[in-house]
Amino acid sequence: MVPLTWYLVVAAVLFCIGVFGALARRNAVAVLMSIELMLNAVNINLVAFWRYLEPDKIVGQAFAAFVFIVAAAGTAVGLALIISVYRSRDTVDMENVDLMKW
Amino acid sequence: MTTLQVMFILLGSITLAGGLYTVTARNLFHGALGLIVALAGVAALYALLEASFLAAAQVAIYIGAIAIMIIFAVMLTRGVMGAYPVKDLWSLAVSSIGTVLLLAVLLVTLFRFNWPQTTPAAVPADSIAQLGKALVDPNLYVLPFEVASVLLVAALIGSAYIARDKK
Amino acid sequence: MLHDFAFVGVFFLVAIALAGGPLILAWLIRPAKPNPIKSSTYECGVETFGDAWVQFKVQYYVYGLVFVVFDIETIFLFPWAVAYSQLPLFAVLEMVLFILILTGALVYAWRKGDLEWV
Amino acid sequence: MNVVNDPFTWAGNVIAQWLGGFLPPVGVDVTMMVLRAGVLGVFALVMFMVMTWIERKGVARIQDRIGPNRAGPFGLLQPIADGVKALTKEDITPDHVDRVVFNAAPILSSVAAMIVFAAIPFGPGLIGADMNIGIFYILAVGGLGIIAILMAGWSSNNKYALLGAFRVVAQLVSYEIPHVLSIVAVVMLAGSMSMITIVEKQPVWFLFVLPVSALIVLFSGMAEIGRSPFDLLDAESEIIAGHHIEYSGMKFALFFLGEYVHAFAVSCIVAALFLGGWRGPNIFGLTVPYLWFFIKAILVFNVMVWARGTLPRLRIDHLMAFNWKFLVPLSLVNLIVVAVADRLAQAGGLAAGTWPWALVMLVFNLAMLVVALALVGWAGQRARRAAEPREMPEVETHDEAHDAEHAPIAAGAH
Repeated sequence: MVPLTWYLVVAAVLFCIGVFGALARRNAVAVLMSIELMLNAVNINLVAFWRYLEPDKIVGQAFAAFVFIVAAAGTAVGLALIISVYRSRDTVDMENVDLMKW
Repeated sequence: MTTLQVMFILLGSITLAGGLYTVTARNLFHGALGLIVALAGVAALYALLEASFLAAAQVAIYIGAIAIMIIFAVMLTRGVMGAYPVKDLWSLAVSSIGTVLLLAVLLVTLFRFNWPQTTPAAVPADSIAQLGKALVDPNLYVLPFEVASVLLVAALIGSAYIARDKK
Repeated sequence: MLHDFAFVGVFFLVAIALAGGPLILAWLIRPAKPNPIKSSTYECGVETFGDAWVQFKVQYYVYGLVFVVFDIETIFLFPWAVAYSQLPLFAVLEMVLFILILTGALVYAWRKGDLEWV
Repeated sequence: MNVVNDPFTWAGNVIAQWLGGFLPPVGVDVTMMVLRAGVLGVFALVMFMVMTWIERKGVARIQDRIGPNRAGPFGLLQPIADGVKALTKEDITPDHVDRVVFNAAPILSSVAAMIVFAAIPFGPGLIGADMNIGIFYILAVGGLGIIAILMAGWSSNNKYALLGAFRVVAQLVSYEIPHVLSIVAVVMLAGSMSMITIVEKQPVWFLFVLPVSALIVLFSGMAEIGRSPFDLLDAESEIIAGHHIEYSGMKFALFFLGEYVHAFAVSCIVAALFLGGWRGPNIFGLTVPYLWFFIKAILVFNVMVWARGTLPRLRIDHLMAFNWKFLVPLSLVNLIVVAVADRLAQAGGLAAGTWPWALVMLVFNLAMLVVALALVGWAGQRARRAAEPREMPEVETHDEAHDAEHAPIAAGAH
């Protein structure tokens, strides 16, 4: 049997990859993809906890399913914003989108 | 080392490699394909955890819907064959140091905690039906479940409004 | 259960081999005489102009949006459908409510003309 | 008798026993898995050839032609000749393509179609993997083909390919919704997503219990594999073959393979979900489940061929309207009606899976269908009446007539 910690390590590394992408990339779509990675890392944790700690209760699976919803809603709105910004400002570079900065 | 462990290491490294490629690829479309590989790897990890329903849902939702939307956005925002630079070296250094620090903190916490070492109980045969019942059970998730549908409708109305051509 | 998924994994690899095999075989035996005309981008024989990027309609994206909403709906419908025969009546009605709320999304998109192909 | 009733399990046992003589249990297990996967995959490839032959013969008969008749008896060897041709054809890779993605796309396209067969129940116990998510697995994996289309469209670096990919993907994802929603109704009545259980729960075929679902699954299934009359995928006359414009030789053949294998998979799904799968009367005391399944799947495929030979190609706006304004609302209503009707029938003391129960469901379904068609008729009349006094511009009406004239010719041009 695979130890629980292995899953947690993979999830932690995946989460950090996502954090790095969100911080280092300039392209808004790339940042959104990094956020998807982070959400997936969280989901791995939820499912691993469900499997190893309480397989007879359904909590972990239900939470993971709700994360799916939030991820989908977030992506939909995020991409709509990106497309809208691209159409009005002709860029998807996060550095240039500073309308709300000051 | 058992077969399961070998499988886990294989799938875990595929997932992480896909993720790493996603955030480092210069070409955004290739990055999106890396994301798909990572998502498929996560689905395989779910299957390894015997969460069969979530594994299929991961493929159907993330790869079948969200990844397609992302690729649409890549193409709509002039992503065709374009190279996208990362930020300047200074902020690159800062973000990598920050990430490594975060990872160190996470791993240290993770290994200091005393996780139960026992072999987990078997997954009940009707776990999918259980999930279905829990979602409409007033004592469990019926409220978040109905709120989720409202959230989805709100997301659709909002994003359709934002993205629509305004004449 | 794990055994079944292992089979799916094996089948995936075998399918890649079955699809890639002919490709490699064809690569070995087919002729290869490229010339600039052959390997130019095909546009019905007319000289290619501009790059492949043309302005695409946001329409495609809006269809994608409606699709995502309903695709998510289905992942919740499936476990419910599996449990359907064991559920009390009010649980069935809760799911009907869920479907009706999401139908609101369809009605909105319809009324706003997002479903028209223009 | 067992050899005839279930030759595959029998052969599997024989081979496993022989392997067990000199391999450890794990080795036997892995070898058997690879063997089963290989047999299933090769079966899919052979079915690809059979499907192309049936389709060409069928369409030819509809169009009063003979069809392939040179290679072998009845042209049976024609698919092999086609295969040899595809193998030996020069394969042109244009200069500006993204090579890795360009080559991976056809492979992914055919792989996505092939691995669906892992969960198709050819007989009791005769299934690649009887997962508890069977049908959901099929739906999820089938969606991978969409990624392949996007990869092909993007990597070709050709505006027609990209445009075609966009259009196709918009069509495919749209039709996935009614497809999945109608299958949910089946899962509801079967109480399981396992394909084996779904077939076992059909003493009365679901075709009679859920006729509306069956029709929607068939239509949307045809749309999802991009078959005529939904074949905007390769609308040669409009977007010059869409995303496979730059593909030639074996790579094009792989896309073609994906399309036909997927078509057969959809036929199998319809046969398993609605036509009682492997159920059928005994022949001379033999049950031959796999034979019944095969006959049913081929019959469904013939319906598709029939539709292709008969109907002109839909215009893309009509195609989208048909989906979003008819199929999706209908499948949502269908889901609710099925849930309510089943509860009512069970409350009336009719046990699920019996003919009286099926009759009640059938009546509800037909009533729903009649109301839906009446609504469509009413909406159509209103639209026509609204359009008449305004005098449509001359150009547009002319265009429509033009399209309608040429579509059948284009559709039969393969």
